[in-house]
Amino acid sequence: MNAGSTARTFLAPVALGVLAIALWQALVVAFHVEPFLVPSPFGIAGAFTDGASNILTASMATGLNALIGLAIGAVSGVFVAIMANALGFLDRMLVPLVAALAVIPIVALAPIFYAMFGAAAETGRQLVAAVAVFVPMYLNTLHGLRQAEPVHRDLMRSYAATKEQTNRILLIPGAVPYVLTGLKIGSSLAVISALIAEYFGGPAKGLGRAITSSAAASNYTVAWAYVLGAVLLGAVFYGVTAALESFAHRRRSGR
Amino acid sequence: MSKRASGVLWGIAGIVAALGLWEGYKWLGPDDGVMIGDLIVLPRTTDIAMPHTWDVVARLFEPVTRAEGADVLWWAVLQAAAFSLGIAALGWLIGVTFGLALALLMQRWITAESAVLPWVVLSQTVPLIAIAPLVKRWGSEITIGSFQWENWMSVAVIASYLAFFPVAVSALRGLKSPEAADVDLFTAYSASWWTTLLKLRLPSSVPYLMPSLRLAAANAVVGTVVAEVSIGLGGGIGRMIIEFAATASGDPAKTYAPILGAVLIGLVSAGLVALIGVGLRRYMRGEVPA
Amino acid sequence: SGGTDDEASADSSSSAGASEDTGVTELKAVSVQLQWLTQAQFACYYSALDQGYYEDEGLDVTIIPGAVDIVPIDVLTSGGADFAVSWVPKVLGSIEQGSAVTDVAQIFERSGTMQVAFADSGITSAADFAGKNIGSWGYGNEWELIAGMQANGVTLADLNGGSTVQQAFDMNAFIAGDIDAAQAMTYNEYAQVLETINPDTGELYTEDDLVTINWNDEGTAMLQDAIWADSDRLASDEDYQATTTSFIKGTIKGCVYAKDDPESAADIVTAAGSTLGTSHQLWMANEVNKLIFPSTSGVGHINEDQWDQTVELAMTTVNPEGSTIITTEPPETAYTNDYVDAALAELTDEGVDVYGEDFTPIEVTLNEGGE
Amino acid sequence: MSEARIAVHVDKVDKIFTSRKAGEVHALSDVSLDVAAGEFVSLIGPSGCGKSTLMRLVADLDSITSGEITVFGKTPEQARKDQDYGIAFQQAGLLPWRSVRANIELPLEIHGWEARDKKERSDELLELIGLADFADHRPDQLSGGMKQRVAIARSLAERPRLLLMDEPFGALDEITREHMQNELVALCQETGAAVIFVTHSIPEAVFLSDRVVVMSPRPGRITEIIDVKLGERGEDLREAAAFYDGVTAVRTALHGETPAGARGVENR
Amino acid sequence: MSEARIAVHVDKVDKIFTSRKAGEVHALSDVSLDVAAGEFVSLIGPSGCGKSTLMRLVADLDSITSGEITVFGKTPEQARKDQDYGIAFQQAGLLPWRSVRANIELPLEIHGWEARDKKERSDELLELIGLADFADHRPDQLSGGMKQRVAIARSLAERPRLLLMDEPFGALDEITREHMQNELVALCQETGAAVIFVTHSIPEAVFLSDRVVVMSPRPGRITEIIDVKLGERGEDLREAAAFYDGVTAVRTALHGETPAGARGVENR
Ligand SMILES: Nc1ncnc2c1ncn2[C@@H]1O[C@H](COP(=O)(O)OP(=O)(O)OP(=O)(O)O)[C@@H](O)[C@H]1O
Ligand SMILES: Nc1ncnc2c1ncn2[C@@H]1O[C@H](COP(=O)(O)OP(=O)(O)OP(=O)(O)O)[C@@H](O)[C@H]1O
Ligand SMILES: [Mg+2]
Ligand SMILES: [Mg+2]
Repeated sequence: MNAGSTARTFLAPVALGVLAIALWQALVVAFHVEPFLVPSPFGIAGAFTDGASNILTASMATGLNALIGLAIGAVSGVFVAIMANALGFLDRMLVPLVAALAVIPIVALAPIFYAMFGAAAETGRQLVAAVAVFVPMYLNTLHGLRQAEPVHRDLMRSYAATKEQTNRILLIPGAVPYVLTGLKIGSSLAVISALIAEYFGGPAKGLGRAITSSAAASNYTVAWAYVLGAVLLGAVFYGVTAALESFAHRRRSGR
Repeated sequence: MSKRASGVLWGIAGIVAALGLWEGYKWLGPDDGVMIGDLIVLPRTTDIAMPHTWDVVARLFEPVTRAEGADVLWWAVLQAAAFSLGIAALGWLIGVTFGLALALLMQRWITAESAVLPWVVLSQTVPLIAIAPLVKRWGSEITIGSFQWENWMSVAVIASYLAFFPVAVSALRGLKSPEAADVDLFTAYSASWWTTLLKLRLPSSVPYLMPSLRLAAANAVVGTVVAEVSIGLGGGIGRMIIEFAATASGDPAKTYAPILGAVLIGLVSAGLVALIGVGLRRYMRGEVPA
Repeated sequence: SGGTDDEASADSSSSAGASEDTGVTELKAVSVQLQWLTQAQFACYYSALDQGYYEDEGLDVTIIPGAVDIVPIDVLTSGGADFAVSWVPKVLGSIEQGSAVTDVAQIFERSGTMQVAFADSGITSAADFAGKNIGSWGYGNEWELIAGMQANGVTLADLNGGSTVQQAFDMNAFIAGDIDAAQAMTYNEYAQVLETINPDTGELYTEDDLVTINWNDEGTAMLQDAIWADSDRLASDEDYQATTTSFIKGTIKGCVYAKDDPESAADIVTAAGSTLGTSHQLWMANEVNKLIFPSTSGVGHINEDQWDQTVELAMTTVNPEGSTIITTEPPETAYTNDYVDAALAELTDEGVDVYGEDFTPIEVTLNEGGE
Repeated sequence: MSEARIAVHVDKVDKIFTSRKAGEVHALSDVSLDVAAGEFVSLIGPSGCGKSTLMRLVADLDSITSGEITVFGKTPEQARKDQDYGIAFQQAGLLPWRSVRANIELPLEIHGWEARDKKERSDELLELIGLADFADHRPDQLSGGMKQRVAIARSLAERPRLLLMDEPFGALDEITREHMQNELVALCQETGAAVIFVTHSIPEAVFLSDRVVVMSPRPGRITEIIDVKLGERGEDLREAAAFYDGVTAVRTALHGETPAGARGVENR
Repeated sequence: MSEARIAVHVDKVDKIFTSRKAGEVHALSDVSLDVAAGEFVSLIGPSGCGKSTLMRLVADLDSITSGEITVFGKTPEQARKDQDYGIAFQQAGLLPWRSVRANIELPLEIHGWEARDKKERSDELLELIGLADFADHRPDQLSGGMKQRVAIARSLAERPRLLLMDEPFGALDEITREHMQNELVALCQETGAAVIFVTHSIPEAVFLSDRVVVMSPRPGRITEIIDVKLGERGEDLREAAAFYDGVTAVRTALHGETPAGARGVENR
C-alpha cells in the first residue's frame, strides 16, 4: 500500500503524460498533420534541444521579470492585507478596488504601465506580474490573518499584548500557510503575465517575443519549443512555491 | 445603518480615495516620474500616462469618432461589454461544466486524481496568448454539416480554459470535504456512490465552489478579452482596446473607456455569480477561499 | 451583431436574387484574410466591395480582418481563406517552413515603413542607432529595420539594452521618449504622432519636429502588402485561377476608386467598422495611395528587381536568434505575374487607368487624436 | 447462546492498520466478545485502545485482519446491506442544510421509502425524542443535546435490532448528558435493541450497561468484562451504593490494579 | 475578609450580550462572589449558565453591564495590565509554530523579560510539569494531556496570584483527566494561588475545590455555594465516602431539588 501510493503519485501522471504524447505523435504521423496545426512532440523536442540556449536566455529574461513581479506583488499584497486587517475601514474601502483589479485583463493594464513607467524598461512587465500576484496574495493573506482562533486572541488580550505584538506573534505567523498558498497561486500567474506583457512593450527579449516572431514566420515547431519553455518556467515557479507551501503546512499540521 | 449599506459607503469612499490619490499624485508628482537612477519608480504624470479622471469620464460622453452617426462612447463601450460578457458567460459555463466533471472524475478514482491533477495545474502555465490562434485554427477545421466553427466560439473555448481550473481544484476539495463520520454514515446506509454524491458530497462542496465560481467568472472575462485581442474577434472589449490604442497619444482618455468596460463586465459577472450563491444559501456555511 | 460587422461581405441574398433575374451565374463566395484590423490601409478591398466591383466580377467577397496573433498565410494554407494579404519578407519565412503560397499581385509598390525620431534627437540615419532605444513591432515587421541597420553597420547588440524595444499599438513610448527612433507606417503611426499635442508648444506636433528614415530611400525597402494565393490550388484548380484574376481585377478597381476619391474611400472603411478618427482615416487613405500610385508597371504587377531585392535582403538579414529570414532562394512558385497581368489587360481594355501617372495626393489636415 | 439470540459475535479478531506515517498499528489483538440480542454493552478504555475500531469492524466500516465477526449470523457486510444496525457518532453528524425532519428521514430516503411512510415514521420519532416542534428547524438552531437526540432518532429510524454508538454523548455537558442517558435507557427498553456503546465515562458506562467491556491499548485487547446488572434504571440509581460499587470496579479494572480486599471496604 | 485577603470580589454583576442573531442574552444576573487569596473555587452548571462569561469578566476579556468586579482591589483592566492573573482554556491554545519552551515563554516575551530570565523560568516550569525532555518539541508532537500541561505551565509563568481556568481538562479522556487533576492540586499547593476553575464535571469540581459554585441558566445566576473542604487530596480520596457525599450534594444542587432527609440516608 505504501509503495502503491508512491507509485500512484509519481507514476500515474508520468504514465498519462507519456500516453498522451505517444498518442499525439501517432496521430500527427498517421494523419500527416501540418506543423501549423499541431507540430509533432518529437519535432518540438528537437527544436527545444536545438534552441536550448536561446530558450534558456529568453526564459531567464521572462523569468526574472516574473520573479521581481512576484516579489513586489507578494510583499505589497501581504503588507496591504496586514494594514487592512488592522484597520477595518481600509479593508472595506479596498473591496471594490480589489474586485476591479481582479478583472482588469493584462492586455488593458500593460499599455498603461508602459506609458507610466517607460516602455524601454522592464518595469511595466514586472508591475503587470505584480498586479496579477497582488490579488490572490491579498485575499489569501487577509483570510489567513482572520483564521486566528478566538482562544489565541483571548490569550493575547489577557497578556495585554499591543497590536503590534499581536500581529507579530500571533496573526502573521498564523497566516503564513495562507500566504504561501497565495504565493503558489500567484507564481504561475506571474510568469504568464510577464510573458503576455512582452507583447505590449519593453526590450524585445523573452519568451513572448520569441513565440510571436517564430509563429509569424510559420515556424510553429520552434514557437512550440518556446511555449514548452514557458510551461517549464511556469512549472518551476509553481513547483518551488508549492513545495514551500506544503513544507509550511507540514510544519503546522495538527494543533 | 445596515452592514450592507455601510459596506457600500465604505466602498464608495475607497473609490473616491483612489481617484483622489490619482489626482493628488498627478498634481504633485513630476512629469517624468520619480526616478532612482534610470529606473522610474513612481509613474509619470503627463496627460498621456495619467489622464485626469474627469477627462476620462467626460470622454465617455463624447462620440467615438467624429464620423457621421458615430455612437457616443459610453454606449459603444456598453455594447462591446455586453458582447464580451455574453462570450465570457458561455466560456464560464463550459469551464464550470468541464471543471466539475474533472473534479468528479478525480474524486471517484484516486488514480485519476494522481494522474490528472498535475497536468491540470501544468495546463495553467501555458500562456494562453500562444494557444489562442491555435484554437482558432483548429476550430476552422471543424465543419459538421451546416455547422461552421465561428471565431467567437474559439474565444469562448479560451475563456473556458482559464475558467475550468479554479473550479476543478476547489470542487475536488469540496467533494472531499465531508467529514469521515458523514461518509461513514452513508457507508453504513450502504448508499451508492451516486447517492453519496447527490446527498452529501455536492451539498458539502458548495462553500468551496462559490468562491471558485467567482474566480472562474473573473478568469473567463480576462480570457475573453485577451483572446479577442489575440485572434481579433470584433465587437468586444478586446478589439476595442487595440483599436483605441491607435489614438492613445492624441486622445489618451479614450483608451481608458474599454478598460472601464472590462472592469464593468468583471463586476457584473461577479454579481451574477453571487445571485447563484443566493439560491444556494442553504448550503453555505462560511466560504473557503479558492 | 458584434460578430457580423467583423467580416464585411456584400449582401449575398439580394445579389443572389438579382442574379436569377438577370440570368447571370451565381456569385462565387471568396474570402480574403487581411493582416490587420479594418482600416484604410485596405481601402482597395473595402472600396471594391462597397462599389460592387467584386460583384461585377461574379464574386461574393468576405473580408476577414486580422489581429495580433493572426498569421494570414496560415489562415490561407489551412483553408480559412481563399486569399491573404501579407508582407513579402514574412511570407518568405513561411514559404521556407513549407507553406505553398504564391504572390499573385503586389498591390503596394513602395514600402510604408520608416523609423521616426524627434528632430532634436541627433538621429539622422540608421548609423546613429547605436546606443539608442530603437522601437519595433516584431511579428516579422522588423526586417526592413534590421536590414537598414545592417547596411549602416549597426547590429542589434549595438542598441541600448542589446535588443530593439517592443512597440505596442500606440506611439506613447516614442512621445514619452522611451524610444528614440520608433517604427512607424507613413499611413498610421506617423500620423498618430502628428495628432498629439506637443507640450512645449501646446499645438500638435508638426513634421518639422520629426526626422524620418525611409527605407525606400535607404535601399533596404522590402515589398509589403501583396495578395497571396494557394500555390497548390493555383496549379490544379482552373476555377481558382479564374477567381484569382477576377479578385485581383476587382481589387485594382478598388484601388483606383480610392485614388480618385480618398474621402469616399475613408468613409467606406469607417462604415465597415473602423473606429479610427475621421482625419486619421483620410490621412491613411491618402498615404496608402502614395504607396500604390503612380505605378511603374500597372497596379499589382510584381517588378522583378524589387522582388529580387527583397529576397536578397531576406537571405542576408540576421535575426536576434542569429539566423537569417531565409537560407535558400524561394521556389519559382513564390510569385507570378500571370494573373495580375491578365487582370491588368482586362482593366486596360475597359479603359481603367492602372498606372495613375497623373496621381496627385491630397492635403490632409490631422486633428488632435485623429478626430 | 443460540444463534438467534446472539446479536454480535466477535471471535479472535485482530486488526492491524498500515499507514504511511505510523507504519503498522496493532489496533486490536485477539478480541472475542458476544453481545446478546437486547443486551446493552459498553466499551471503555483509554484513548487509542481500539474501541472505535471494534465498533467500526462490526459496522463493516473497516475490515478485519484476522478472526471472525458475525452480526445476527451474517457477515458484517451483509448486515450493513440489510440495514440490520443503526449507528451514531460523537459528533451528531447532522447535515446542516437539511431540516431536523429531513435529517431523520435520510436513511429512509436512501432506502427508497414512500413519502407517506417516511413522514409517518419521522413523526413517530420526533414525538419519541420530544422535538416535534422543531421538525422544520435546521441543525444549527439546536443545542448540542437536541442535535444528539436527532442523531439518535436517525439511528433508530429503520427499527434496527442493533445500535452502534461511538461516544454519542461525548460532546455534551454533564447535565445534558445524564438527561440523554436517561432517555437512551427508556428508548432501549422500548425497542429492545442490542447496543454496543463506546464511552470514556465510567459512570456513564456503569449506568447504562448490562456489561462493561474494559479495554487496554497497545495492542488493543479486552482486559476485563464487568457484569453490572443494576436492574431498573432511574435517577435515584446514580446516587445508589450499587452504582458507586460498579464505578469503583470499573475504575479499578481500568487502572489495572488488583482490587485489594482492604480497599473494597474503604470504598464503601 | 480584609481587602488584602480577597483575590476576586464580584458584586451584583449583570451581563447582557446584544447580538444580531439572538437579540439580548441575559448571561449573568445579580451575581456576587468573593474568592479569597489561595482559595480554589469551581464554577459548575449546565451549558450556557454563564460560567465562562463570569470568568471572562474577571479576566477583563469582556466588560460588565452593571455591578462591580475587583481583582486584588483593582479594576479587572488594571489587573490584566498588571498581569495579576494567569489563564488557561479548554483548548490548550498553544501556538503550533512555537516549540514547547517558546510557548511557555510567550507571556514573558510579551512582557519583555530578559533572555536569561526567560530561560531560567521556563526551565523551572518544564521541570514542574515534567516535560523537560520535550522543550524543543512542537505542540503537534504532544498528546492532549501534555499540551494541557504546557498551557498550565504557561499560565503559571509569571507566578500569578490568581489562576483562571475554563474547563482546562474538558478535552481529555477520563484517565488523563484524573491524572491532571492530581497534578493541578500539587501545583496549587506549591504556588498558593487562588483559582477560579470552570468545569462540567461534578467529581472534578468536588475533588479540586474548597468551594463549588453551582449556577443555573436563563438568566445565569448562582443557585448555591457548597463548601467541600476535603482536606488532603490524594488518589484514595476519589473513592472515599466524603468525596461521594460532596458529589451527591453538588448533583442535588444542580438538579435544583431540595435534598430530602430520607434521600440523604438512602444516599449512603
Ligand atoms: N484508519 C486508521 N489508520 C491507521 N491507524 C488507525 C486508524 N484508525 C485507528 N487507528 C489506530 O488504531 C488505534 C485504535 O484507534 P481507535 O480509534 O479505535 O481508538 P479509540 O479507543 O476509539 O480511541 P478514542 O477514545 O481516542 O476514540 C489507535 O492507535 C489509532 O491510532
Ligand atoms: N459573545 C457573546 N455574544 C452573545 N451571547 C453570548 C456571547 N458569549 C456568551 N453568550 C451567551 O451567554 C450565555 C452564557 O454563555 P457562557 O459561554 O458563559 O456559558 P457557559 O456556562 O460557559 O457554557 P458552556 O458550559 O457551554 O461553556 C449563553 O447563552 C451564551 O449563548
Ligand atoms: Mg474512538
Ligand atoms: Mg463555557
